[in-house]
Amino acid sequence: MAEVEKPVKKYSLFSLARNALSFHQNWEKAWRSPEPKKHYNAIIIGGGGHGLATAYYLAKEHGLTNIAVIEKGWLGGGNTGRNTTIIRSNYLWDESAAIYDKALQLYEGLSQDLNYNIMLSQRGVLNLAHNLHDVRELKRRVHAIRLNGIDSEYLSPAQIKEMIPIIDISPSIRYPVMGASLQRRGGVARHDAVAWGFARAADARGVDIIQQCEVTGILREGGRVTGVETTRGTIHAPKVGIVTAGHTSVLAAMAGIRLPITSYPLQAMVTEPVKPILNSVVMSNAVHCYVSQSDKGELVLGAGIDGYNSYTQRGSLHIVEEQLAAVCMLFPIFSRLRIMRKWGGIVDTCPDASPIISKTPVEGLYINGGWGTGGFKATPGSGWAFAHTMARDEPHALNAPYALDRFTSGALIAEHGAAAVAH
Amino acid sequence: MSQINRLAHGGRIDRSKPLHFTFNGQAMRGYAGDTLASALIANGVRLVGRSFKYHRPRGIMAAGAEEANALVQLESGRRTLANQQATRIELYEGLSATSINCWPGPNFDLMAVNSWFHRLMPAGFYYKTFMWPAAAWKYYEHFIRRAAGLGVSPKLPDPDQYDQMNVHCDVLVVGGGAAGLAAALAAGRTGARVILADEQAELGGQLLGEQAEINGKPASHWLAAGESELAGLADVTVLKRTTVFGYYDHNFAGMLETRTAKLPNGGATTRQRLWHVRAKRVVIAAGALERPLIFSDNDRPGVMLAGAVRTYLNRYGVRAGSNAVVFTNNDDAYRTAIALKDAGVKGVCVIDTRLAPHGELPTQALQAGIAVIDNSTITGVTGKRRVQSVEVMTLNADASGVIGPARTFPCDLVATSGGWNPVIHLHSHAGGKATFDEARGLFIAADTLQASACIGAANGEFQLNDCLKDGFRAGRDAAAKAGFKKASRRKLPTAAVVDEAPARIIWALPTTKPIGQRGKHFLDLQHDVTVADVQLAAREGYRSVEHTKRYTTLGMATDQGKTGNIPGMAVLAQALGVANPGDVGTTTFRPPYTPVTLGAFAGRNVGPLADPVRMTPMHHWHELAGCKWEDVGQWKRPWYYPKDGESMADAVNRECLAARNAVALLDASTLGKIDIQGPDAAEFLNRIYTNAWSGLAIGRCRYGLMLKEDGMVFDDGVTTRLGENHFLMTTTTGNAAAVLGWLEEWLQTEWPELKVYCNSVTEAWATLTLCGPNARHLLAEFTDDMDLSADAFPFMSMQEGTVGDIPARVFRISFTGESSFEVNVPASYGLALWTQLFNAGEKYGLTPYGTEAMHVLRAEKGYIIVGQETDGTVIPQDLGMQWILSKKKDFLGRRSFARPDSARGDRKQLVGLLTGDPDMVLEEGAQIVAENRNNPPIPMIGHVTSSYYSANLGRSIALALVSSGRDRVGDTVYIPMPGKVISAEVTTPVFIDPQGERLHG
Amino acid sequence: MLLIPCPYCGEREETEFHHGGEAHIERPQDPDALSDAEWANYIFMRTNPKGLFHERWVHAAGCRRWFNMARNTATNAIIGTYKIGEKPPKGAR
Amino acid sequence: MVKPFLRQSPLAHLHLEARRPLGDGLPEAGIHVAERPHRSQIAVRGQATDPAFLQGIEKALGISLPTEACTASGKPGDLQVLWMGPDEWLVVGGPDNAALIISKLTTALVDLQVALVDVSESRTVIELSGKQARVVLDKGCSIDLHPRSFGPGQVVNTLLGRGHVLLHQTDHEPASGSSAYDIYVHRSYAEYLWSWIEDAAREYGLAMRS
Ligand SMILES: Cc1cc2nc3c(=O)[nH]c(=O)nc-3n(C[C@H](O)[C@H](O)[C@H](O)COP(=O)(O)OP(=O)(O)OC[C@H]3O[C@@H](n4cnc5c(N)ncnc54)[C@H](O)[C@@H]3O)c2cc1C
Ligand SMILES: NC(=O)c1ccc[n+]([C@@H]2O[C@H](COP(=O)([O-])OP(=O)(O)OC[C@H]3O[C@@H](n4cnc5c(N)ncnc54)[C@H](O)[C@@H]3O)[C@@H](O)[C@H]2O)c1
Ligand SMILES: Cc1cc2nc3c(=O)[nH]c(=O)nc-3n(C[C@H](O)[C@H](O)[C@H](O)COP(=O)(O)O)c2cc1C
Ligand SMILES: [Zn+2]
Repeated sequence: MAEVEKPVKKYSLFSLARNALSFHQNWEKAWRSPEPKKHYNAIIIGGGGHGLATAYYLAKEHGLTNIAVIEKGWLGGGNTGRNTTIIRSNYLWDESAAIYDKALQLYEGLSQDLNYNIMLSQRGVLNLAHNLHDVRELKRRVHAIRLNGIDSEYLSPAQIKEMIPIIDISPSIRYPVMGASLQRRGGVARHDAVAWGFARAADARGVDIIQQCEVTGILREGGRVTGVETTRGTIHAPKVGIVTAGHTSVLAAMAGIRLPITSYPLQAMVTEPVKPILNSVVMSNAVHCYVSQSDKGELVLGAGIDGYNSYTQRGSLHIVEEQLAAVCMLFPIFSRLRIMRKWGGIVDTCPDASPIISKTPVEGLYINGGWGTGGFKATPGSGWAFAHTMARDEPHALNAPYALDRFTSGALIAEHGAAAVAH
Repeated sequence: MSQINRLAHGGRIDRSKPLHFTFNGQAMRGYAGDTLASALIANGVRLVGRSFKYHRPRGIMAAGAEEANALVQLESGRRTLANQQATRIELYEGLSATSINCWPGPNFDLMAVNSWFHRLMPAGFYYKTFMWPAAAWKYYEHFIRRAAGLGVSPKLPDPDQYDQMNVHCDVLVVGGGAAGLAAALAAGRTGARVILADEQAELGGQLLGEQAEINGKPASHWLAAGESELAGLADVTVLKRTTVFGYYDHNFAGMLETRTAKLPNGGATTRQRLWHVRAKRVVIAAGALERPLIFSDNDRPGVMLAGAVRTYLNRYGVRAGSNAVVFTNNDDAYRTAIALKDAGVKGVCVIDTRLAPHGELPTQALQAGIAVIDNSTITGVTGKRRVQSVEVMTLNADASGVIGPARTFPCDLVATSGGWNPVIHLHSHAGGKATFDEARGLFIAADTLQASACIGAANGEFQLNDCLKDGFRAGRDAAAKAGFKKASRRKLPTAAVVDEAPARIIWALPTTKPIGQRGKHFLDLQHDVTVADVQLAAREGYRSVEHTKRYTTLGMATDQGKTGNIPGMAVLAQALGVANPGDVGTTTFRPPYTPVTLGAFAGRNVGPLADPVRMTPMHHWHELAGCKWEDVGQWKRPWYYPKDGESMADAVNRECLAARNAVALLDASTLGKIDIQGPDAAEFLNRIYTNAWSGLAIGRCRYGLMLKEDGMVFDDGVTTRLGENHFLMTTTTGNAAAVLGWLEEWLQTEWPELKVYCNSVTEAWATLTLCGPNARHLLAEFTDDMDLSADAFPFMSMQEGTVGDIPARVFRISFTGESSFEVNVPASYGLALWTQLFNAGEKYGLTPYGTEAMHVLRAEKGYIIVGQETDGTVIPQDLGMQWILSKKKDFLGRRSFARPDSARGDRKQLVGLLTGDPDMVLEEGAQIVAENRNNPPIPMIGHVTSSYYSANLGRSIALALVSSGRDRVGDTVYIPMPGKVISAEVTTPVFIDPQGERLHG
Repeated sequence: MLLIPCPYCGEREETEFHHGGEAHIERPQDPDALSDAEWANYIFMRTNPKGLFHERWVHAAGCRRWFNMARNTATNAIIGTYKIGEKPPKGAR
Repeated sequence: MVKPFLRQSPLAHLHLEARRPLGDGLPEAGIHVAERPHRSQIAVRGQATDPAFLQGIEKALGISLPTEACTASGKPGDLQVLWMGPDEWLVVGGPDNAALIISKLTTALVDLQVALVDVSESRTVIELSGKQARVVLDKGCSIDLHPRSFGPGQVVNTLLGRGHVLLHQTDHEPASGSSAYDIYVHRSYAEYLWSWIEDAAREYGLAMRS
């Protein structure tokens, strides 16, 4: 593969020190802000993590560099910029385990690969069980994951308490903690850094990242895609990838495609920062809460989805109240911490709680979406597989099961257990 | 410490009520009406804490919700609270507060070493380093985390309570300043239902800190009169200490009320109350926040907002310094200069960025003998722990630099004003837009999706007289729109109009060197974000205001950038070469306006009330019998009943044996029961269930399976025909509500032509299941109007009669494979009958059994449990239930069987498993493989769905879903567990009585 | 926080309702006549528009009735509700 | 019915009537509560547009069917009909009357497409009254209970706390501001609701009424 290396100003402690002497006047731009060209070899619609990763791997793995990422707002401003950043690969089915663990493996080397510290913090992710059904389902997942060659353990309440002394495991709480699965390799990463790192690295390989440019139409001729209409003019390309998360249906509709996707509000919030108090990521589907503490000290908390379609990027208060009541049940000492900010995202969910990474009936048009409440963890893997699909016009084995036709054949990948609630 | 900065008189504090408190262990005094901040200033405290990143000494900079610096840890132990703004803590007797984020203390803080490396720590430095070696981040992170985080979380359980309240009103007025009070009065007078909420302890807003006059008298008179008039209006509710923290769709607001200024020592009152308000109209009169001037080293303790300095003087009777410089770009700050001078503060002078300020207020100041240095800026501040002097220079022609000689002014207080920003936060929460008023350099509320209006200072109206006018008009208007049009003839109050000249807006003030090279120009004091950081972000391509925010963390601290955001955005605009900051825009305003506790959001839904506990009529009997509970949805069901010294296994074995050898009694009341009536009832069931219902005889029962349209099993249960047009359906416990919802959905939305009514009767009946060979004998003792013989009362039939003189429906159905009778009696007799059966049953060996034994018994028979043998991916054929799929009619889900995936040859099918070692009980959820090995990855062919020790068989049994399982009967499969591999033989899934003889017996 | 006008009970809080997805998706008269793709279209495919949306709700904690609602999913503004079998209100067609 | 002493309402075991008032020294209880168990309750389904149905009900019960949403007909304490939905009502009578009511209804509605279901056992009634009764409800109920929009004779199916209730206002005295409500709650939720009320009412003083 012929790679055209552009000079990158490498980030390192050394370059930081050198720049400090010149008052940081000489850093290069992390990415350019180019004018859109009239024609590209491929266009990625959506400058979220998945879109940027796709562009990066198209350039890096497939030598495709005359490509553009078109973003209607600011890059990383979609769900990538508003998620609770939980990363894990503890999914039930083989198909899921494969792609999510590919993503986790890429994450494990990503800071170095991108030369951008994405602050991957593998502090362990616990999924709690609160009733016998949960216990059974969690154990099923723990065993499946282990046999897929991925790290996974089951913890008793006492072991949970040992890891997280502030959690209430007493049998007298309304829904007592009966056990948990633990993936030690799971954790969190700095969401913005993932988007920015991919953007910078893609830009360095020649990818044009065009922000403040909304795609308003998808051009087709004789069943083939030929380009896109945008708020900054028409741009032609023989290959177009839709990677627009919450707006997947909106973009697909521009090409006359109906999808099995519904977009819901999903809310998250942060508390005021406090000194380290919680060292792992704790998730509970049964009582709807998930929480971790960021490096800056805030608790990052996620709620369940609102029950109705909406593109407003805000949600209802009662959803947040239910979730915070659950947090107070598990962590009674948190009742006096305060929420400093809460916000919403738009998640595109599929009936089987698994994504779509697929060719479409329109030749040259590809879709990567439907990640719902859990696609951040998949970002590099998703981009990697989607780049393969776009470059070769055929899915990689990793994403072949995620084709659109599974809804016709019935071969769904039901991950509700792994993904029933947001995370 | 004595209150060295307390004025001899003045202020709204109550000098007759002295209060004692401690700060960092030092005893101090203040008065009722003080905030912690005003009391600290009174006591001469300057240094309150250290900053987040550089650990620079910091003091108090504001007097309200915008305070970014003065955060304290309030109290300790059970009542400790982190990161509390000293400006919002009402002083109370015995208060104790300490500085945060410094060690050992704010005066000498070891973490201040960070500031030595500040040059290595520009915005986003962590993205550029700590990457080598890859594994080392863990260790770096450990130290980063320890350094971050401000205050400490409480570590002991919360002794306080929180509650919630729902209210509706015609007009919600946010903010009780001049504009808000006027609006509430105007709306209240029309008879509308009005809520006026203000975050402070007193109404009045900005007026509390001013010497303003209304109707020619001190404004406090008008305030008091207004407040008492509101108190007399029946449908007006005034809520003080109540912050409207969020504004949501369809005019819904969330408010947080602090109910006890001092934390109570327990008792009936809740500490905080969260209000849900549904308003017809919302009037946002939230005022304006003063913005600081951004100059070199503007973070030194003693650099404060000019309005705040005035508030401390007028409202609290304290002077924030003894030697003051006022630094401004507008006229308003001259009020502060005059007030300082009046309070006897020395050396008061005004440094104004404008050329020859000439308005009413500057003129007054000059007349009062205050020196005014025009066209100038502060270029530097000396003094680390408190301001000692400022250096002042003249601005050059375009204000991009300074010229001429530097003058030094010794001072311990710098009161700065960069103008005011309307509080448009709430307007924005619910989708409202903002536009930039270029002339005045501020963002104003524009289009909104809600029925609301911003008024007064919140709408950029800074003249008191205009605020009053605006308030009355807006209040009347809102009431009228809500349907209350009564006119009031009262004369509107007026205030003198002060002619104020325009401000001169220079977002970042120059110093002698390029910005960033002499001192630091702080934008976000709490997060230590400087102008240089924003410029760096712009230079590095983080051009969007949202990128800059995230890259620098500007506005992401607990104050959410109330003072720093707007200057920050303007600085970004400049750095990008964008002329109009409006084109850069604001970042998104999000709730809450000020932080809200988790406890308040949770309200009453904590502890035992976290979620309803649903109880059957026999619940308390089970509890007294010492049962262990299983949570099934909101129900508590008896799981098993251990006797003294019994393990779970002992108890379950005993219960299972009793059920097959004697008689056992189960509380099955939680099963869903739906009464279905109407001429089309049978047709309806035909469509809902997979099998046919038209031919079922009256008094007969039939098992049914329900699918979703994708063909997957959704629920199952037995349905009985009570009459020609009358059925009683039972559902699983967990799905009862969902199934009723499912029936109604189809009836109402798709098949309205069907004449059918569904009613839930789950709660109407207590269901007592007698199971086992002695069941009939025991039941016979209780009834004389039913023939219980197998012929007269065959399996899958129902009789009505009396049991223990109680009217009952008895069903001969069975989930255990044992001859059993499900006795249904009116719920309020359930406990009586249960007790009677229990007493009379002793001689038959009657044993109550719980859900665990029930599960074992049904597994012995290979009966499925929806949600255990199924998981939303299982079709009836997988369960070997082809027999229940009618070929003669359509039913929900049937079409999906024709899809390729349903016909796949390797689908997972229900089978039995018998382990080689009969004592080995497999783990439910364990995965099954075809090869005898334990080194992942290993392809999996299925998993164990149910697994128990069967006392009746004297060995373990399991059910499993296994790929092509029915073809594998007789094969050995393997179950790899950590550290061992278990082998098992695949069998058919029925372990006991395959012919069903016991069932019919 | 939606305030939903139930056509039977009047305005009630969102918490009393359940959302039932897109409205006006009819169950095919003869499922066997459909191709797999058409069947998939009926059970899974949804328009999910940004803007005017016709959706079903049920007043679960109130009168237990299903009804239709026209709402703008970009703003959450409710244009109107209408009973099952009725036509959408003016401005929502 | 048989052996009435064997009957046990969902809150009977709590012996509410024997409890001491709650309220940390408040001079007067703002809230009074009592359980009103075993009311006869019949779910009636039918078409409100069918005159025969309306007449049949009136004939059988002597009171008319409330066709306006969220209203009740009849007299509290006596026979009443509560609106539950556009084709659904709850006929409420004193204890042990259900069979009689059903037989009257059956006779009067013969040949009509209706459904009658005895659900007397499904719910118990908690009676809540006093000056602060409305405020306590406001703590957990999103209905606008202000006298301007809600008053005696009105009835709603709604949520109270985290449970579903049928809330019927039976009385209001404008002078004292005191009002009274019958809260119909499914029996499995009754103890939860009672605990919820006890907790929410504590600050206003709670007394039991016999
Ligand atoms: C509150 C919340 C919490 C979450 N928590 C987690 C978690 O803990 N772990 C996890 O793994 N996942 C989580 N997720 C899910 C995760 O955030 C997403 O799955 C993932 O970020 C999706 O990335 P993306 O790149 O596909 O989409 P996005 O980041 O949303 O990017 C799509 C981009 O497309 C752009 N776009 C849309 N329309 C157009 C157009 N017409 N023209 C041009 N551009 C357009 C958008 O502006 C956007 O920037 C969470 C999501 C939310 C909302
Ligand atoms: N001359 C100037 O430059 C200038 C500038 C600004 C303001 N002012 C003066 O300020 C006053 C403005 O009057 P006003 O009534 O518009 O504002 P105000 O500031 O007097 O009152 C607003 C009130 O709302 C409260 N508040 C803010 N957000 C809240 C929330 N979310 N929830 C609850 N309470 C909240 C504040 O604490 C305050 O009490 C006038 O007296 C005006 O002259 C003058
Ligand atoms: C993991 C994570 C941590 C965050 N931490 C903070 C924080 O410390 N302070 C803050 O103000 N916002 C924080 N945010 C929220 C953002 O400010 C912002 O609300 C979010 O990215 C959504 O964007 P929007 O509110 O601009 O729509 C955080 C967001 C995420 C996803
Ligand atoms: Zn309704």
